[in-house]
This record gives sequence, C-alpha cells and structure tokens, in this order.
Amino acid sequence: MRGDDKKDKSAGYQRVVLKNASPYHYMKVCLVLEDESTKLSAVELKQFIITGLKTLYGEVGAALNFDLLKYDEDTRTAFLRVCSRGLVKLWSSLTLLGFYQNQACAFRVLQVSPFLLALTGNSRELQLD
Amino acid sequence: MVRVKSRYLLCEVNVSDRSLLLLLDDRAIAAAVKSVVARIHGDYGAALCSIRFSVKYLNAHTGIVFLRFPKRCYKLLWSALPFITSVESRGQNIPCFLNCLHVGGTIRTCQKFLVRYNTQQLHRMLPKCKNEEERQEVRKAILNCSLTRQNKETFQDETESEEDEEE
Amino acid sequence: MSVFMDLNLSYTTDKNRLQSVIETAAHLGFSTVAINYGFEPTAKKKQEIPTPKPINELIDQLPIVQGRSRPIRVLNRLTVVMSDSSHFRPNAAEYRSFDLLAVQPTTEKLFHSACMLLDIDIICISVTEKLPFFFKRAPVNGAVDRGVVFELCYSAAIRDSTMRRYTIANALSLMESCKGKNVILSSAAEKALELRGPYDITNLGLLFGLSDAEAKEAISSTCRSVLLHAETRKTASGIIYTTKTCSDSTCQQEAPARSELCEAPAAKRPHLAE
Amino acid sequence: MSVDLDQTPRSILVWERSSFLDEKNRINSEVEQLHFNYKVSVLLPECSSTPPHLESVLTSFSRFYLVRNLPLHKLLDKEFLETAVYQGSVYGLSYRTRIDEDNCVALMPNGRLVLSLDKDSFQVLGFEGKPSTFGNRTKNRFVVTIDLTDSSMAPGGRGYLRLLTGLTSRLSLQMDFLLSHHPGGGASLQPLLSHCDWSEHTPEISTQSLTHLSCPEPQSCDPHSFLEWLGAVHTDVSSLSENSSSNFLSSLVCPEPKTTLSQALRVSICGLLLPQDVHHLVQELRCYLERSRLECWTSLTVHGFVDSPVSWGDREHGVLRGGENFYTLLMFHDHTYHIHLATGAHDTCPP
Repeated sequence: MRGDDKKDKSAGYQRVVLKNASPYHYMKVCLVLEDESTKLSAVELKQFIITGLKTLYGEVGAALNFDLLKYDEDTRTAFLRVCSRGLVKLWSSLTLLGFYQNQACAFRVLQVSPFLLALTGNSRELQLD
Repeated sequence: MVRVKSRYLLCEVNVSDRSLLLLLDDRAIAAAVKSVVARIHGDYGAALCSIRFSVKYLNAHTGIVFLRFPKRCYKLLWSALPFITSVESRGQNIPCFLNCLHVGGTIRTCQKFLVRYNTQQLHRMLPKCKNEEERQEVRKAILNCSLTRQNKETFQDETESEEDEEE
Repeated sequence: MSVFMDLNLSYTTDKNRLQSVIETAAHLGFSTVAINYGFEPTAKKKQEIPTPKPINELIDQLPIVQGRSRPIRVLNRLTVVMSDSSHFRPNAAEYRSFDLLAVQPTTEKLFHSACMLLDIDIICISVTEKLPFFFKRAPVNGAVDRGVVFELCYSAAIRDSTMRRYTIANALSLMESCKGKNVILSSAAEKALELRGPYDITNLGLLFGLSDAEAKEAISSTCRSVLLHAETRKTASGIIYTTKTCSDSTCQQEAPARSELCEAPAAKRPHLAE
Repeated sequence: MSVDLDQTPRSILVWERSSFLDEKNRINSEVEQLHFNYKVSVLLPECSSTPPHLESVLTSFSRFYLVRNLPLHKLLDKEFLETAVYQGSVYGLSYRTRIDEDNCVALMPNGRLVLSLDKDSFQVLGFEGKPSTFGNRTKNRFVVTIDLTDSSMAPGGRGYLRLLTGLTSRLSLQMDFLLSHHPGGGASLQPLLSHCDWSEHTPEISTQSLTHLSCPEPQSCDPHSFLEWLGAVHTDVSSLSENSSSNFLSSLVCPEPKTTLSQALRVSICGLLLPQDVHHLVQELRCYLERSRLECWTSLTVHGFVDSPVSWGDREHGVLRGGENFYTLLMFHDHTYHIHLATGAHDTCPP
C-alpha cells in the first residue's frame, strides 16, 4: 500500500505518498457512569475494555492488542491506541459495553484518527463564547 | 433470482475410540460448533453462526460431517473449529477433534471429494489387509467407487448426501 | 448527508428521564429525535391508541445540539406491534396526530403486507427474538420502492448478550435482502446511557453488514427520506398540503423544509399505491 | 456487503524532504494553500522559555471576528466586496456547522465562495454546482463554487443577481461566521461587521515546558513513528518517558535510536489563523534555528479546520469519521526540512 510518487535524489528532494499505511489508529474516549463518584483506575479500565472485547469477539477479541496511552481518572477520559485492523472491533465493543459492575455506563468516543497528532487539534472543540 | 451462497465444510471427527462415534448425532455436533464459536469469537461469532448454519449430514460410522456456513463468514467460523476438544452427546462427553478435509461451494463437490478421499483411504488400507478375503473385499470396494453407482454400504454417506438438495 | 437523527426514543411517563434522554441526544449531536409511543393491541380487550404528549409539555426548553447553534427538533412517532392484520387500522384518526408511523410485524404475512400495502413510514425489525420468518426479496424490494424503511434498534444489544446475538443475526439477514438500502439505525433507548453517538453507530453499522457510507446514511440521509415520506403521507402526493390553523411547534427551525416540499424531487415523491 | 471488520477508512500521509535553500521547494505553497488553520503547535527542543522574537510573532497573529447569524447574502454586499474581497484576502468560514451534516460555507482569500450544501438547500438555491466527490452512490451533498472576482459576479452582473435572489428569497441561509482579513484586519471588514452582531477574538496562546523527554532521531525516523511520537508529546502521554514495552497498560515506546532531551518547550496557538502568519512563524523559526548554537531542530504542526469545505487550495474536504487535515514541518539546522501532510478519508491527496 506504499506508493512512491516521485523521487528526485539529485536535488535532495524526495516525496513519498503513504496510503492507508498508518499502523495504528488512536481513539479519545470518555467513560460515563451512572454513579459519577465511582473511581476507576487505569488498570481497571483496561480490564473492563478487555471484558467488553471478550464478550463481543470471544477469546480472539480478548487477545486484541491495544494500548492505554493516557488516562485521566477524574474525567475518565482515555487515549487508546489500537492496530488499524482492530479498530472496528475495539470501537464496536466499546459501543456495546453497557454495564460496569451492575451499573449502567456508556463509552463516549470523542474522536478517532489514524494520527495521534490529529487528536490534539480538533476544531470542533473551538469554543468562542 | 440470486442464489444464497454457502460454503460446505467436509470434516472428519477424530476420536480415540471409534465406537464412541456411534453416539454422535447432528444436534450434538451443532451444539459443539455453536458453543466453540461463541467461546472463540464471542457474541459476534455466535450471531454469525446462527444464520444458515447447519449440520447437513453426519455419518456416525465413518465420522464424516458436512457443515454449512454462509459464504461471507465461513473463514471466521472455520477458524474456531480446531478448538473443539469434545462433543457432549447423549449425556456423555466424547473427547474428539474435527479435521477439516475439504471446503466446497456445493454439497456435490464435497461429495466428489469424499469419494476420492475414501478411495485413497482404501488404497492405503489394502497393503495392511491380513488375509486374502479382506483384500478381495477392499479391491471390490475400490472398483465400486464412483458417483453413479452407490450400492456399497461403505459409501452410504454419498447416497444420503445426494438427497440434500443444493440451494 | 443530512443531519443526524435518532428516530426512536422510547416514551416513558417519567418526565425527568425522558428529558435527560433528549438532552443526551442533543449533546451527542443528534439534530432530530422522535419520541416513540408503543402500541400493542391484543385480541382480548380493546385498547386506546396512545395520544402524543405535546413536546412543550414534556420538556420546557429544547436543548441546543452540540456544536451547533440550533435547538434539537423533537417529533412523535407511533409503533404498532402487529400480530394480526386487524391491528393496523388504516385511516384511523388517532394516527394523524403522530409525525411518524411505524409497525412491527410478527409474522411473514404481516411483514409482506407492511412492505407492500400499509401506508406507513417505518417497519421495525424485531431484535429481541430469533426471527420468526425470513426476509424475502420481493416484499423487501417492494418496501424499498415505496420508500418505506426498515429500522434496527441497537439498545437491546447493549442491555443483554443474547439480544446482542439476535440483533446482529437479524440485521445481517435483513442486509442480505435489502443490500443496505432503506435501513435506519436508531436507539430505542429508555435511558440516557443507552444512547450512543452518531459515529459510534456508524461503526456499529459495520457489524450489521453495512458499509461505511451506508451506515452513515442510515442515521442521516435515510432518516431524512423517512421524514419526507411521512410528510407526503399527510399530503396529496406531496403537492397539496392542508393544515388546520394550529401552530405546529415541532417545525420551528426547519421552516424552509415546508415550502420546499412542493418542489420535492421526483425520487422523494410519495409512492402511494392506492 | 462483507463481514470484513479489518478495513479502516482511507488515510493519506505525504512525506516530503527538501531544503529551504532549494529554489524549487514548495514549502511556501504548501503553507499558503491550507487556508483555514485552527491550531499551530511548535515544539522547541532544548529550550526553556519562549524566545522573545518568537513570542512577538505569536502575539502579532491577526485577530479574527465571529459574526453571529450572518445572512449569507451579506457577503455579496457591494461595499464589502469592494473594501474587503477585491482588496487583499478575506478568510471566512462558517462556524458551528458540520461538513457532514449541515451547510458549510467558506470564503477563500482568492475571492472564491464555496458552499457545501445538502441536497435540499442545493435544489432550493438553484445555482450551478457539482455533486460532492465523496457521496459515492447517493448524491446528497453538492458543492457550489463561485468566483466573486469574476466579471459576471460583479455587483449588478447576471450571475451576481441570480445568486443574490437565490440567497435572499429562496434559500435564506444564516450561520455563524469566522472572518479575518489580510492585511486590512478589522477595518476592511467594517462594512460587513457594522450590520451584524459580532465579537473580536485574539488567537489563544498556550505554553508548556516539558522535561526529560525521550526523543527519536528526527532525520532518520520513519514518518508514521515520528508523527506518533510527536502526537504523544503533544498529548502528554506519560508512558513515553517510562519506556517499558512490557507494561500492561501501554506498549508505546519512543522509536530507536533515541536520545533524551533534558527540556523542551511546547507552544500552541488556537483560533482562525491566517497562512500569512504561519508563514511568518516559519521564517522566525528558521532564524531561531540559525541563532541557536546546537545541532538542533524544531517542529511545527498546523491543523486545518475539520469542517472546512476545502483543505489545500480548493481541493474538496469532507468528514467521514474524522476530518483531519494537518501538516507537520520539521526544520533542521542546515536549512533542510521534512514535511508530513496528512488527510483522512474524505479528502484528496495533499499537494
């Protein structure tokens, strides 16, 4: 999936077009719980997501690798990294997770991108008043 | 009218004690497949496995099973089959594993394959025969291997599978 | 693409809960929602068709859609669960007070008539049980031609693992027949936490056998067609529209939509067979 | 229809290497063609406080104006055209509208007005346009491009009157609008602003200093890994500094070979930013690199608006799941640079 557009070594100029080559996708998610006071550590969150993967995609799903890059315990907002092939699986299992320890919960997926940098500059977050 | 496409998996049930094979029935195999798919591929796999999945044919003597899966997800479902370690049938737990021999688009191609496969098996058995009588019987069986003539009991599976109409 | 819609929020008598559902929907970015009144007639006793509560009684101030400067639009919808053909009474005056009309057929025969004959907007696909019938190509195509859409609800899939299997399996069987056309995805949420964001639903659509673009259409453009279809149901071929002189509070922000109906494109004209 | 869950929507990353000293370098056009910039972030390795020159460039970024409920036909106002559009460049972008749902409008510095309309609005407007390239099967979105500097669009012209009647009597579009003008600023926009409810905004600057950062070798690092690392720095991912790949939570590590930066400075600025200002910033960063004694580098990331109807030049832009359009410029001491241009699914290949 790698296409070299043009290469001009002599002038020190080089251009490479990489299509669909991003090895990972990044997600910014926020967990909403019925009881807002519940504390959830990073390890618990990751375990919880793995259970979600396991119910929806079984043992194969539970083996899906993803990383919890950053987690803020107060807002329960996390940055996840998952290999591009596993994005749909991870995302759908987050969507279908409805209960955390018998209380209703919901994952709000705030942004998804093949570039981690894109998560730092989302113009939809611009608040002017 | 568009044909609904399926894939037929021709599998062999391998058990340590062949007498246990007789305990098997369609429903037991189907339940085993469903539960292993649910374990390996979760709810999503279980959902896929509930559409048009069926055990088309089972020969309890030879341990041959025909499984039908929808064409677009057969690979996913197939990938769970190696994880079957036992089949629960008639209150008994039969340790076994499924060995997939052939994947075909119609029952007929699977059947053709099965005939060829069985012929090969007979050829392999031939040198192992203990007396002349057995040898003769195996030779006769090999000669009878063809799709048009299904008279031998050994190939009972074929006669039955032809009764299933193809979709 | 048009705005995101969720055409099925379950009605509850608990006003606070309904308010929080609508607020969450607005927060997630849905611009239009419909409150669904279920109606399940039984053979034994005659039941009243529910009447929709006016929106301003349910919620004092409509919340602003996230990231936008307009308030959410709230509609009413009636879903009739049909187990007998007499359960749907065409021309019933009670139906007229609803913006959208849906049926949930429980047998193949009723499914056929819902697709081909009944003057409705939405056919609900049951997701809480194994399908009692197969989706035949002919009625499904008929429904697609008439502009009637099929609805899949996802909140049952969040509640329970068995339901999730039924939801995915029934959705996939439906997609086999309708090829992703005329499908809408909605929540049927009873609680705010059963709602999911529009992009989440788009992704969920992939599990139901839709493509990326089809899944996004299922919560936007197809829903828009449903609204247009519903409008034409109330009019004569979408050309003449009569209205009683009562102010229609639900249409406040889509004022242009009204005038433009008269010049609706041919494809969006009603397919009133009768 | 398929059950293939492995696929993800398309994404494109263009990686380019060149030198500022090369006359044929395209950096200026690449910077200037991304018209609507939302955020610029700069990473200065081995730097503890904002250099004064840089600070002054950042504070001199043009102000922009938010106009509430701007009736779109006001953009065709004769006075506005004469004082703003024909004189210099106007940057205008609809605000609080989403490109995949609503009608979005952009006024580009070359005097082109781009309307990305849904089907209903397009049909009501009755002006020539073409279906969006991203609509595949169903044509639900249409793009109308109007060159306001064209003779037929001069006030009183045929096209002008048609568009004006379309926007006044048939489709009365009203939306919040972000506006900026180069070089006139607010003064040139006065004819428009005087009729409306507006507010002035200055781009927001924020600065963070970072310490003990593992850092890859920017010259040789593979583009995706480098962008990932840069993203991790900008999102404050802590596991980067721990750097243990066996961690249960995250296996993200800094690409090898790596060095450790004792300190670094991250400066970002947010708002409707003009390419001209970004260009200044690039020049200033080059001067900064020249002044610094070390074998040093610096990076600049510019994010475009997600809901802009155009990305680079007048290439159409849309949102499937995320409308990322950004570039990262990596500048080195010896005047060479690397630029990474990235777009999402509903976008064409960057220039």
